[in-house]
Amino acid sequence: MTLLDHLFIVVFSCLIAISVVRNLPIVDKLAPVLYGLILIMLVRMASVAYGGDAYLSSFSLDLLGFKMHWQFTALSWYFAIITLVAALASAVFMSGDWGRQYREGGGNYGMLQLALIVNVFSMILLLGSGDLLSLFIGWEFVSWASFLMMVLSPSKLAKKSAVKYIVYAMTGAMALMVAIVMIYAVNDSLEFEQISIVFAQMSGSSQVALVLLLFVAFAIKMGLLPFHLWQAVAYAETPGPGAAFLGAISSRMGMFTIVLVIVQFIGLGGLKSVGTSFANMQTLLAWVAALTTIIPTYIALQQHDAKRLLAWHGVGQGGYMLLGIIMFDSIGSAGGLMHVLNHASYQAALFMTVVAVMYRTGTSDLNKLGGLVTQMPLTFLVMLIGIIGLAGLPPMNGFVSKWLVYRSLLVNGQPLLFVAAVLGTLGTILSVYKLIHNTFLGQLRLEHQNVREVPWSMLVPMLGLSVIVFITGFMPGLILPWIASVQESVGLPVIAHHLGGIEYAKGGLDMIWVSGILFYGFGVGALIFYFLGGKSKRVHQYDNYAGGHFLTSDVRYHYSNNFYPGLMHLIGTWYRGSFQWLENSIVSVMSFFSVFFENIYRAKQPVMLLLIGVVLALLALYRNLGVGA
Amino acid sequence: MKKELKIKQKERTNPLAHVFDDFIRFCQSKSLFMLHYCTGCGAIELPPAMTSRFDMERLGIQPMVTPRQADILLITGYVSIKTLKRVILTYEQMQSPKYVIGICSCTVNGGMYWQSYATAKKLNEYMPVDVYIAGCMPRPEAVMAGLQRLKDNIRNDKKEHKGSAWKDYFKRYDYYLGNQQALFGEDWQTPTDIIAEAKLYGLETEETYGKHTKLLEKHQTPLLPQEMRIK
Amino acid sequence: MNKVQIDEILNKVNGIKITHKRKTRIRVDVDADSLPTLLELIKGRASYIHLSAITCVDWIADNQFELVYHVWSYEEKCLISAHTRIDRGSEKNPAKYISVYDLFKPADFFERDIFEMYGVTFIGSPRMEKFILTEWNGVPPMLKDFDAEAYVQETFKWTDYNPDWLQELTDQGGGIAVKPEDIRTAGNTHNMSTHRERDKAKAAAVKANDKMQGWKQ
Amino acid sequence: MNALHLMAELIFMPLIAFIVGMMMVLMMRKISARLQRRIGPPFFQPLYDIVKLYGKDTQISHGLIHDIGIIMAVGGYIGAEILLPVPGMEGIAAKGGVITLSYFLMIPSLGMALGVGQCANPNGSIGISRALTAMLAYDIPFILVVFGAAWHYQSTSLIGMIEYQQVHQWGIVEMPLLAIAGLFALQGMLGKQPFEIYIAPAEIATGPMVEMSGKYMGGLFVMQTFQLYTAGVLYASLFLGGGTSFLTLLPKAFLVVALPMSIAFMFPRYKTEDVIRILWKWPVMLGLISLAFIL
Repeated sequence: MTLLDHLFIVVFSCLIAISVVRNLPIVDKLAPVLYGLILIMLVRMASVAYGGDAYLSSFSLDLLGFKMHWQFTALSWYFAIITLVAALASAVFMSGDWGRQYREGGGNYGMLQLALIVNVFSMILLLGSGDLLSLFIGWEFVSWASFLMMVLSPSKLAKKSAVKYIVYAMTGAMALMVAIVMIYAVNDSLEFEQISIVFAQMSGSSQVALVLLLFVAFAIKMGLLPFHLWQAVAYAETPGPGAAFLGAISSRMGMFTIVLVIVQFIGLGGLKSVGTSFANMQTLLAWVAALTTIIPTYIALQQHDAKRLLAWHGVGQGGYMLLGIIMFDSIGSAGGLMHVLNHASYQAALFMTVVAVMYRTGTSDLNKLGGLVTQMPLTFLVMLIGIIGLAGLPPMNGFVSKWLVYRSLLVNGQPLLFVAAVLGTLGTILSVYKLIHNTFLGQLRLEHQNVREVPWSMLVPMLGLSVIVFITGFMPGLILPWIASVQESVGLPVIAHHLGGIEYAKGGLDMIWVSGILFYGFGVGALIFYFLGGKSKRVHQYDNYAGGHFLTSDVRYHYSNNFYPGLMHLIGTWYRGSFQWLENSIVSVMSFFSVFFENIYRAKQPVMLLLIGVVLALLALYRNLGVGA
Repeated sequence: MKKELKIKQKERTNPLAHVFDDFIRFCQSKSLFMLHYCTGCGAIELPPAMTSRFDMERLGIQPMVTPRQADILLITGYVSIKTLKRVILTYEQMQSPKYVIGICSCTVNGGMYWQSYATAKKLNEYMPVDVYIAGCMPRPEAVMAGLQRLKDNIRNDKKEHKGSAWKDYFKRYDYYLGNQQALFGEDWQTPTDIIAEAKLYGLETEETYGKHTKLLEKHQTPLLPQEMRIK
Repeated sequence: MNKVQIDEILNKVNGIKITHKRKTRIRVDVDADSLPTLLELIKGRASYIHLSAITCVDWIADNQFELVYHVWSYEEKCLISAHTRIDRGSEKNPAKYISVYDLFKPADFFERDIFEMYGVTFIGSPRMEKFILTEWNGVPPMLKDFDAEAYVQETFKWTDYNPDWLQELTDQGGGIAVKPEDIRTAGNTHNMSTHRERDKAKAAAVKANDKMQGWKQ
Repeated sequence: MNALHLMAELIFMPLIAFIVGMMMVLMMRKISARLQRRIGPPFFQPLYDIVKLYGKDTQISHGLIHDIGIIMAVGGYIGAEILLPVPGMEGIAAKGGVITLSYFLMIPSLGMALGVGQCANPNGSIGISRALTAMLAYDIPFILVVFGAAWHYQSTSLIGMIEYQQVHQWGIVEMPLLAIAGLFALQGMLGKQPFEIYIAPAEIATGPMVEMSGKYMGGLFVMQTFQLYTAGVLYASLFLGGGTSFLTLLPKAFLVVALPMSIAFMFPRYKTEDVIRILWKWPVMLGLISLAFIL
C-alpha cells in the first residue's frame, strides 16, 4: 500500500460517508473534517512537490484487456492541493448558516454536499491518472460530477445551462476519445509515453488532427475560445459555495490535462513542427489564449449580475494560464502554472463574498445593491483583496503570476500578445471596480439599512482564502518550489526562485521588496493623512453635494447602471455583432449534437449509460481503425 | 458691541503652535478657493475678474466647483427664500474656515427687491457674512477690492478678529437657526449636523444652544453617519 | 376666415361682446357660464388650438376676479382673448371656477399658477397644489388685500449702514437725500388698509425731505 | 547598500519628487496663465494650496474607505517614486522594473476610485468610470512604449535603460516614432486638456474630487505633484537618456511636462469614446510601426 492508495481509499470512504449521512445534521460538522483529512493525506505526500519521486498506486485495473493504473506526480499534487483547499473552504462556508438558509429556501442541501465530494473524488481520480484510459475515465467522472452540481439549482436557466454544459462536455469527451484511439491505433498501448512516440511517427495531417482533437477536448473543459460559451452561465447558476468551488478549480482540470498531455508529451518541438513556420501550432494556441483573455473579460464588463461577472472573468483568466504555459520557458510556464493557484484562491474568495452578499440581501444584481461597506466590512475586505488579486495589482498573488507571464512575453518578443494580455488586465480592472463599487460603495439603499455582517462560518473561509491571496503574493517563494517541481516533472525549464520571487538574468522580481516599498508608501501616506491634517468628522451619506439639493431616501443618488457608457458605446456594437453571431453559430452546431445526447440524458441512469456508450464506442472505433491500419 | 463668547477649547501649550498657526493662516490668506453661487445678476462681474483683465489667480484665488472644496461662498445677487435654503445647505457643507461674501445690494438689504415677500433681505441674519460688496452691480474692481479686504482680514485675524466670522455660526448657532426657522418653519433641518460639528471641533458656547436648537432636536430625523460594524 | 365668419361663430355664444382690436387680436367678453362653450367652439370650429396663457386680475373694488384666456390660432395668426369675471369669494369660501384642462392640456400649468397666486380653485384641474412657492404658507400673495410691504416689515430685519464717512457727509449737510428707512417706515403701514394711501404718505415724505434738503429748487 | 543609504532613499526620493512636482504644478499653471494672457499664480502657490487644505479646521469624511482611498492614492505614488531611479539614488529602484512601476502607477487610481466610491456621490462615480476608461485608453500605447523600450534596451530595469542610453544614443534618436507615441500616452496619463473628460467641472462637478475637502483634497494635490514628476522623469529615463545628475535630469523632466501642457491648454476636450478612439488609433499605430523597426 502506497500513500497514493491511502489517499484513494480515504477519498472513497469520505465519498461513502458523506453520501450516507448527507441528509443528517451531522454532515455540517463531518464534511469539513473529512476534507481536512484528505488534505492531511495530501500534505503527507508533499515530498513529491519538493522534487521527490512520483507516487504510484499499487493496484491496477484490467478493463476489457486494457491495464489501467494511477500515479501522483508533482503536477497532480499541485492541482490536488488547490482542489482540496477550495473544497475545504466551500465545505466550511456551506456548513453553517448558509446551509440552513439554503435548506429553508427549498434547496437540496444533502445533494450539494454529495456533489461536492463527488467532484473532489472524481478530480482526485483524474489527477491521479497514470495512463490514457484512466485519464479518460477520470475525465468522464469530472464532467458528470460538475453536471451533478450544476443541476442542483432549481431555476430553469440553471437546468438549461447545465444541459448546455453536458453537451459541450460530451463533445469534448468524444474528441478526447478519438484522440486516444488515434494514439492507440498506432502502437497498441495507452501509456502516456506513447503520445510523444506516436506523435513523432505520425504524418503531418494526423499530427494536426491529434493536436486539435486533444486541444478541443481540453479547451472545452477550460472554457477557452471558442468553446467558452457554456461556462459562465453554468457556473453562475450553481448554488452558492458550489459556484465558488467550480469557479476556482473545476475548469482548471482542462489546464491539468493540457500540461499533462500537450506540454509534457507533445512539447514545444511538437507544437512548432505542426503547421508552417509562420503560423505553427504554438502561435495558434497563444492567440487562442490571448483572445480568451480579452473577449470574456469584456463580456464580463457588460454583466450586471455579480456571479456572472465573476464567472466570465474565470473564463478570461484561463487565457493567462495557457498564455504562460504555451511560452514553454521557465518564467512563462511558471506564471501560467502559478496562476492556477492564484486564480483559484481569489476566485473562490470572490464568489464567496458575492454569495455572502446574496445571503444577506437576496440579490446579486449589481444594479440593486450599493453602499454595503459599512454593513459588511469584512466581506468588503475580502472582496477588496480578491479584486486586487484578480486585477493583478501588487501586492497580491495575481500580480506575481501575471508579472511572470508578461515578463515571458517580453523576453520572447511578443508585443501583440503582450498588448493583448495588458488589454485583458485593464478590462479586468474596470470590471472589478464596477463589481466592488456597485456592491459595497456608493449609496446604501434604504432596504439594506439593517443588513449585518455574515456569520463566522462564512467569514472564516473567506478570510482564510484572502490570507492565502496575500501571503502567496507577499512571499511567492512558498509556492514556487512546487512550481519548479511541476516544471521538472513535465520537462519544462525550471525557474530559479527564492522566497521573495524569482531570479532572472534580465531583471527578476522580489515581492518582499515590492510589497515592502508599497507598504512603506502606504505608511507614509497614512502618517501624512493622520498627523498633518486636522481631525475629520464622519457624515451621513445624504450630507452630500447635489448642487444644493436636499437628498432623501426615496430618490436614489447612485450611479450603477451602464457603468462604462463611453467604452460600451465603442465596443457594444462589436459585442452585439460578432460575439452574438459567434455564440449563435456555435450553439446551433452544438444543438445538432444535443438531439442525440439529450436522449441519453433523459434515460434513467445517465452515468451508467454513458459509460457503457463510451466503452462501446471506444471498442468500435478501435476495431475500425485497427482494421484500417 | 457683542460680548466675547468663550469657547470650550483647551489651551495650546506647544510654543511652536502659534508659529504654526500663523503659517497656516498666512497660507489660508494666500490660497482661496471660491464657490460662486450665482443667485442673481452679480455673477456676470466674476468672469472679467477671473480672466486676463484682472486675473484673480495672481492673488491665489481660484474658482472651485463644489462646496466641499471651496473656502469662499460668493452670493452674487438677490436670495429668494427658496434659494436661501440651498445657500444654507451649501454653506454648511463647506469646510471651515469658510468665508461668505455678499455681492450686490440685494444681499445687503434686499436691494431693488426690498418690498418682495419672496426674497430674504439681510444675508447675515442667516449666516455670518465676512464682506459685503455693495453696488448694483459692483464693478470687477470692487469685487477685487473686496477679495483683497478678505485676504487682509484673514491675515490680520489675530489682531483684528475680523477674519473668523465663520466661527460665529458655531458659537451662536441658536440665533442663526432661529432666523432660519422663522422663514422655513419649525421643521427646518439640513443634513449637516452643526451642533455635532461644533462639539467635535471645540467651538460650542452657551449660545450654541437655545430654544431653537431644542425645537430642531424635536423635529429632527437624525442623520447619523453609517458606522462600520462587524457584528 | 374673415371677420364675418369668425363673428358668426362667436355669436353662437349667448351674451357675448366682441371687440376687434387689431387684425390679430380679438377681445371677447363672456359670462363665466358660457366661457367653456366659447373655448370649445373656437377650438373645434375655428382652429384656435393653442392656449397660450390664462391670466387673472384682482378687481378688489368689484369683489371680482377677471380671468383672461388667450387662445391662439396658428392658421389665422390671431389671438382671441376671452375675458370673464367670477366672484372673488372670501377667505372662508374661496373663489371657484371650472377647469378647461380637458380642452387644453396646458391649462394645468396656468391654473395651478393662478391657484397658488390668487387662490382660485379650478374644479377638474388635475393638480391643485403648491407649485413654485413651496416655502410659502400665507395667503395667496398676488391678492390685492395681501400687503406685501407690511409682511416684509414684519418678517425681515434691515441692515443699518451708517459708516463714518457717511456721517461726516451728513454733518456737512450732504448725505443721502431720502433715507431708506424713511421710505420703509413712511406712514405706519400697520394702520393703513390700502396701498394708495400709503403711497401718498410715502410721496409726501419724499417731498418733505426734498424740501428740507433744498433739492429740486 | 547599507541601512543609511536605504533610509536616505526611502525619505529623500519622495521628498524630492514632491518638491520638484510642486514646481511642475506651478509651471503648468504659469503656462496656462501665460497662454491666456494672465500673470498666473505666485511662486509658492502650490505650497500655499496644499498647506491650506491640510490646515482646514473642519474636515468631513464619508467613512473609513474614504480615508484609506486617499492614503492609497498618496502611498501608491510614494512607492512609485522610490522605484523610479534618479541620479545617485537607485538602490531600491533596482529591485523593481519598469513593469512593476507601471503597475504601481495603477494603485493610486484604484485607491482614489475606492475613496470616491465611498463618498456615495454619483458625480464622483461617473468621474471614476470615465477615468478608468481613460486609463484603458492611454495604457495600451503606454505599454507598447514600455515594451518597445524594454526590447530595444534589452532590459526591464530603468537603470539598465539609462546606462544603455548614456553609452549609446538617446532613445528619442533611435526610436523617434515610439517617443512620439509615448508623448501621446503621457498626455492621456496626466489627464490634461484634450483628455480631461473625467474632471469636467461644469458637467459632473470635477468628478472624482466632488466630495473631497480639506486634507482629502490636499492628498489629491500631493498626488498631482507626484504624477507630474513621475511622468516627466519616467519619460526622460525612457527616451531622453535620464541624467547623470539632477542638473541634467530635471531640465529634461520639466521639458517633458511643459511640452504637452503648452499644447493641452489650446484644446477643448474629447468625449470618453473619442479618447479611446484617438489613443488607440494614432499612438498605437506609431508604436506598432516603431516596434516593427525595433524587433
